[in-house]
This record gives sequence, C-alpha cells and structure tokens, in this order.
Amino acid sequence: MTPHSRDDIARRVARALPHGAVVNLGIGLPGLVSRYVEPAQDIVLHSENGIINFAALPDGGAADHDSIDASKRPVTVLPGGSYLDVALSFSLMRGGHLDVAVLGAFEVSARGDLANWWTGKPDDVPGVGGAMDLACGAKSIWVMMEHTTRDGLPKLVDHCSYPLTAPAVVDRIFTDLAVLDVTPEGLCVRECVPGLEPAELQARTATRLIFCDDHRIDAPRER
Amino acid sequence: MTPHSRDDIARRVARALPHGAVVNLGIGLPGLVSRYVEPAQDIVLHSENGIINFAALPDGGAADHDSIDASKRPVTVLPGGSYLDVALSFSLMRGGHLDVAVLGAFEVSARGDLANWWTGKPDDVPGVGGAMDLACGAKSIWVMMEHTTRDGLPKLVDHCSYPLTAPAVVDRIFTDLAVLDVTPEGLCVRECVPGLEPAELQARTATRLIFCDDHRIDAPRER
Amino acid sequence: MIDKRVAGFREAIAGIETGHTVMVGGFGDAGVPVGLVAAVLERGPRDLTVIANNAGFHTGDISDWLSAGLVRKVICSYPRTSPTFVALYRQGKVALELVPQGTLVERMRCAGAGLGGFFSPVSAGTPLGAGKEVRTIDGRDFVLEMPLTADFALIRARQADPMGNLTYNKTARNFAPVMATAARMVVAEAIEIVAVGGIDPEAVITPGLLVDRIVQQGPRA
Amino acid sequence: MIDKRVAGFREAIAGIETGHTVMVGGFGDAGVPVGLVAAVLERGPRDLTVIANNAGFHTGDISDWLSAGLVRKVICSYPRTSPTFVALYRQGKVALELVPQGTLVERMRCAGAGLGGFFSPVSAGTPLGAGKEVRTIDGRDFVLEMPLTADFALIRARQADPMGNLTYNKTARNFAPVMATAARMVVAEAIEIVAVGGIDPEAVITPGLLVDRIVQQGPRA
Repeated sequence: MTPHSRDDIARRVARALPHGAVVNLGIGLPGLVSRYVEPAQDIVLHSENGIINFAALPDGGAADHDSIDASKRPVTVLPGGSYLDVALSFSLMRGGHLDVAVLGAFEVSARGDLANWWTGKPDDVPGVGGAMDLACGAKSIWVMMEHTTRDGLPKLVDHCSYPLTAPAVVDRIFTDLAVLDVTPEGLCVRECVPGLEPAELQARTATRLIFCDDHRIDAPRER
Repeated sequence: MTPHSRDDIARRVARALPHGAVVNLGIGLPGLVSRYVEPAQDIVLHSENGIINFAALPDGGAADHDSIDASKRPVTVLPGGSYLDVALSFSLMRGGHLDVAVLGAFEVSARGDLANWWTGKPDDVPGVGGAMDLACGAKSIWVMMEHTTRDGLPKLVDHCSYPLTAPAVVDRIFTDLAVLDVTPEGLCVRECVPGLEPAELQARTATRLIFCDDHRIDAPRER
Repeated sequence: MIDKRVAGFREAIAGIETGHTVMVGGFGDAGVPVGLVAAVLERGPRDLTVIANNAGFHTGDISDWLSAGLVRKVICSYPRTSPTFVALYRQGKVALELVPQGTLVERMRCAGAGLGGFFSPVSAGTPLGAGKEVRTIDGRDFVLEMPLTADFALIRARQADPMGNLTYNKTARNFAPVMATAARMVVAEAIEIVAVGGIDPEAVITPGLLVDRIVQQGPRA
Repeated sequence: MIDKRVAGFREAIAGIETGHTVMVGGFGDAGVPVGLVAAVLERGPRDLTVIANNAGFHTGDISDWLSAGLVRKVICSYPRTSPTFVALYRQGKVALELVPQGTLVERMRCAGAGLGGFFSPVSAGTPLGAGKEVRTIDGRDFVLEMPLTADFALIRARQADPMGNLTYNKTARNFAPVMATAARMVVAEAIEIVAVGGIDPEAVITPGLLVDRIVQQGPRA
C-alpha cells in the first residue's frame, strides 16, 4: 500500500469538482488543487480577499502588489473575472453562493465538525482569517488533509479536541488514504488507496468507519 | 402680513443649507429647493434610488428612462457624481452620511415626531417609500410645509394624530409663516414673516411656542 | 465554456410556478425587466408573491400580473403608483406587506449574505414596526428585521457576458445587484450581450456566479 | 468647489489622537495606505485601537505602530503574520480581539449603514462565538454581532477626484469601501488624483460624500 502524495490528493479533488463549479481553495494544501483542474472543467476560482476567476501568475509574469489571492500569492484575473470588496466577497461565501470550499484541517469529527484554525495552545497566537466564514457558507465543504498527523495520530475523530471552526459542516474528506463522506450515520468510506484493507484504514481512524455498499477500492484516476 | 409662497419657503431653505452639504430633497414641496440653491453653495444632491450629485434635466434635454430621481423626474448626473445601488444608497441615509434631508409633512409634534407617509384612513392605501429611512438617518431633518392645512388646521401639534414616520427626529421646520427649531423645551420660533405677531402665530399652532431670546422677526433675504 | 445565455424570454423564465415568490427589479421605469415581465404574464403562474419597490405603474410592468390575477401578495415600499393594485387591494383581492424601502433592500441583502436578521432603527415606534421585536441599543430603539428571499429574481442589466457578469445603466441599477444575491434563480435581461472578457473586471457590478440565465433584450416598447 | 485635497500626509492624518480607534485598509500588501501609516508613526499618538485585517507583516505597515508602542489593542482576523505583534502579545503588551474576517467587515458595514447589530451563523458553536447572544433561526444557530466604528479610516485608492470619489486597484479594494462608511473621518491616499469629472459616474466605488480628505501618494517605497 502506498499512500497518495499531496499532488495525488490534489488531483483527486480536482477530478471531483463538478463542471462550472465556483470554488474557494483554502490556504495551504488545498492551493495545490488549482494545478490539476482541467480547462474543460470551467472551474471558477473565488478568493475571499476580493477576486473571482483568476489564475496563478504565469512564470515570468510581472507581480503586482495589488493583485493577490488570500494566500498573498500573485494572481492574474482571467477573462470573465471580477474584483469585489470583502463585504460582497464574504456575502458570497456566507450566503451559499460558492459551490465548493476545499479546506485543510487539523481534525474532522464523525458528524462533520471542522477544526482548522487554532490549536488552542497557550503559546499559539490565534488567527482565523476567513476560515470560519468559508466553513459556514459554501454549498459543499470538502476537507483535504493527511489521514493522520506526522506523529501518526488520527485526524478523523469522534469529537474534535481542537477548537472548532464550525460544527457539522464538512461533507467530504480527501486524505492520502481514502475519500470519505460525512453521513448521518458517521464517516462512510467511498474510496481507499489500492492495497489498504478496511481494518488498516480503521486502525488509523479514531471514529468508527462505515464501508458503504457502494464503496469501491479505487485509485484516483490518473490523467 | 403676507405668508411666504411655496417658492419663498424653498428659497429660505436653500439659503439655510450649509456650504458643501449633502442633501436629500423629499418628494413634493422639498423638490422646489433645488431651484434656489446657488452654485457657490456646492450642494451635493442625493436621491435614494441611487444617484449622487445630479440636476434636473435641462429643458430640451433628451429624457432617459434610466436616469431619474426618487420622484421619477428625469435628471442628469453632474461631474463628480455617481450611481449606486439602493443598498448602499440607503446605507448612506440610515448611516448618517447625509447632512440634511428636507421632507414634507402632514404633522410635526413638539418633540419632533414626524408624520408624513400615511393618513391612516381605511380607504388610503399606504405607501412609505424611503420616507422612514430618510427620517431616521440624515444628520439634520428639516421639514418644509404650510403652517396649517388647507382647512386652516394646525400641522404643528403636541402629539401627531397621523401614523408616525419616525419619533423625535425633526430638527427644524420651515413654513409659510415661520422658521422653528425643535428644542428639548418645545418648538422655538427663530423667524416669522414680517407683520405676524407672536400671538397670531401661536393661534395657528397647536402646541405652545417658545419665542427665544434670539428670535428675530426676519423675512427670508431675497437674492 | 460557461454560457448562461438562453434562446428567448420563454426559456429565461422557465420554472416560475404557481405559488412562487418573485423579485422584480426596477424603480419607476428604470431597470424594469419588461421582456421577462411580459414572458411571465404569458406563462401565467398564479398565487405569486411579488417583491419589488412598487406594485407597477401602468401596462408593461407588474401591474399586468395584477390585472391578470397572477398575484396573491405584494411585498413593496410604495404600491400607490399602481391603479390596478389600489383597486384590487380595496377589494381585498391582493395582500400587501408594506416595507420601508431601505429595509426592503436590506432584508434582501441579509438573505443573500447568509445572515439571520438585523436590527434597524427604521420603523421603530411606527405602525410598520408594530409587532416586531424591539431592542434598545445605546438608548435608541431598533426593530428586528428578517431576511427576504425568493424563488426567482428578474432584473435588467446594461451589459452581460455569457458567464453572467453584469453592469447596469445609470439609476436602473437600483435593486438589481441585491436581488441577484437573494433569489434561488437569477435571470437577467441585458440591453447588450458582450463576449467573455468584454467587461472590465473593475467594472463588474454583479459577478457572474450570482446569475443563472441571460437573455438579450428586445427593442423597447 | 468642494476640494478635499490636503497638502501632505501630515495634514491628512491631523486629528488622530491618543486613545483613538483607527481602521487601516489592506489585505497583505494590497491596499495598505503606506504614506498615511508612516505619517501616523511620525505623529505618535498612543493607546490606539487598530482595526485591520492583519496586525501588519513587516516594516512599513502597522507593525511599525506596534514596535513604537502606539497600539493598545488590535481588532483583526489574522494577526499571526506580524512577528512584532506576536512578540508583544506573548508579553501581554497588546490586546487582541479576534474576529472572523467576514464578521469583521460586516460589523463595519453595520455601523456604516446605521444598523444596530446582526445575526451571523459564523462563529456559532466555536470559541469566537462564546459569550455572545445565540439565537436559533430556522433550526440554525446564529450569534449576535454588534457594529464596529472608528475615529479614522485610512485607506488607499487608485483614483480620487477632489470631491472624494474613489476607485480602487484590483484586490487593493478589499476593506476600503466599507471602512469608508464606518469611520467618523475618512482619509484616502490615492495613486492618482484626477479632476472632478475624471471618474466615470458608473465606475465610482466610494462616493465622495463618504471621504473627508484626499492626499496624493508618494513613490512607493
């Protein structure tokens, strides 16, 4: 069994995005997804600092202090894109006008609670940015993360130990080991990496997994 | 004693506007004020349907369905003007960003209650438009009206008999007989038309008037 | 390519059904989506709740819907401009929810922005605030206002591109940008449809992601 | 002629005093009014409450105010980008009110729009919603958020005219249009100042009536 690489996960998420979806890619790992979106998917990227339909600045492009995404990376607006103030930008987020937000996470609980903004440790200065707004508003909240911490501890849990970003918001989780849906009965495994037995996946997960009828052992399709 | 004409009142109101003031002129009588504002006053007109710094369309100007003020009159935007949606337009009103709103009235009470939107009679279909928003928001609310009804009944009263537009909002009242300020002690007469004795003004007013120390019998200065 | 253009007005308003709530842009004649309004009249859904600033003025606007008996209720700030409305209202044949104009647009924005309600000073202490929750904040009374949403928003734009980005013409902008955030299905009738990239990204007022269908306006009646 | 231009940065920020609350535009480097920020540093008011998205990043932004000991409290969504802030915060030398970014801008808008508060779903059930009034509306929890105002707003514009009308450059727009509604005194540093009439009335983002002073930006550091 070989876990997916970060790029593999990004590729898998990109493939899952519906045609024409309006998508916000959170800071960190989710940013990789934009590399694997096909032009034919007609994905429209939104960034909360006030830009819609943009792309990373091409190599050699002249960086502009005033044209950045929420990760502060230089970006360029695409035809059909627009700029907006953050009041409207966050109205779009909170108001359910984005189709998918792809977010990183420290932990996700069995009922879809998300913890991704603060460890809660006394020496960790908190910073929330747009994390809570995104988690509360997009039509679908997808999490993209390693299945366990660097120390091998499960990140999918019965109850989050970190402070919540939002309760009961996550719909789907893409990890280096599996794709899981949050269902009323708990986390339901939709896909695993080849060679990973259900018991092995369960051993790395701190909440009881459901292996659904439609569960198939399926590697992300390579392009 | 000759009461002021409607144009006299408009002239008096125009003269009272501070230099550079942002002003909303309510539907009806207040609309006359724009005729008497001097260019040197640098008054900026706001209309709640979403236009700032405009003027009535000059005679012979080509009317444009899409360029109107809140009275549905054709207007033209002036240099330095702008269009805005009604959300921002009413934010400007409610948020205290207009200096003066000049409104018509059925009645004004001694404490500045304003009634100007509905008679409350069963056969009178109510319509409020932006009346309440204007009354609640501008820094100064001025009322411009005849001192009495066509039937000679007082419009300045102890308590309004008509449904209120907003309680305790009016600052100053310009009538065909006088200019009055709303003060904590009641209505204070600042000016009267020449030849009108205080007792005569009081007789046409259904709340006790205060003739302040600085009250002067003063005709609006003609230009 | 994302392409939200539809062939005609009939297709543009497909899905408006009996019992729906429909927002209609415009203030006076400015910004009324006359083609969409006419298409709804032809389609003939009934028991509509209409949210607009006025209840129409004359033929060619939502007065026609009232005349045709399509409307159960009007939520607006100023219905008196419509003789048709006034007549039906006096006969008890149409309901009215009268809302101050700024509250009307703010309630739409509240829905579109995913908020649950807001406290407004407007209408406190008046008949239009009666029955609403009142809260005194810093010595001033505010009433609690709730979000206002709709099944459809019908609006008029100046320019549209196939992705749904919109600009507006002068004071025809009025309610349209906010209605576009507040309805489940947003349909824009555009004076001009331009290619993707034909609108300056700085000039876009309504981002395309808010708009579901675009139709080219016919010649003005 | 209305002319809100002032001679220089010193005049532009005149009146910012010890104990004031100051909003500062910008997200990342985009839209930071660097000239105004430097002028405040030179003026040296103390005990400031600063409202901004970040607590600065490096020298040349509000990190300098923190280093100089001018700041009592920061109200922001993401202060971790400022090593200066982090050090002072750990020493207990600066207070923090952490606000989700969308709530931050909406609270400013609430103040600027004359509203008394609003119910937001954001932060409900989290530590940032703790202690706030919660209301369940249609089965969902919302927290009550209150308006956020300031003595000064310092923002950066792309174009300004002497009447104070503003446009912005790309993502430098961010918080500026809302801050311009929420502060008692609004000061804009503009990349370019054009004549009255030099900005298309359709392109104005911030109407001049919201802006009190305009100053020409110097060359970028």
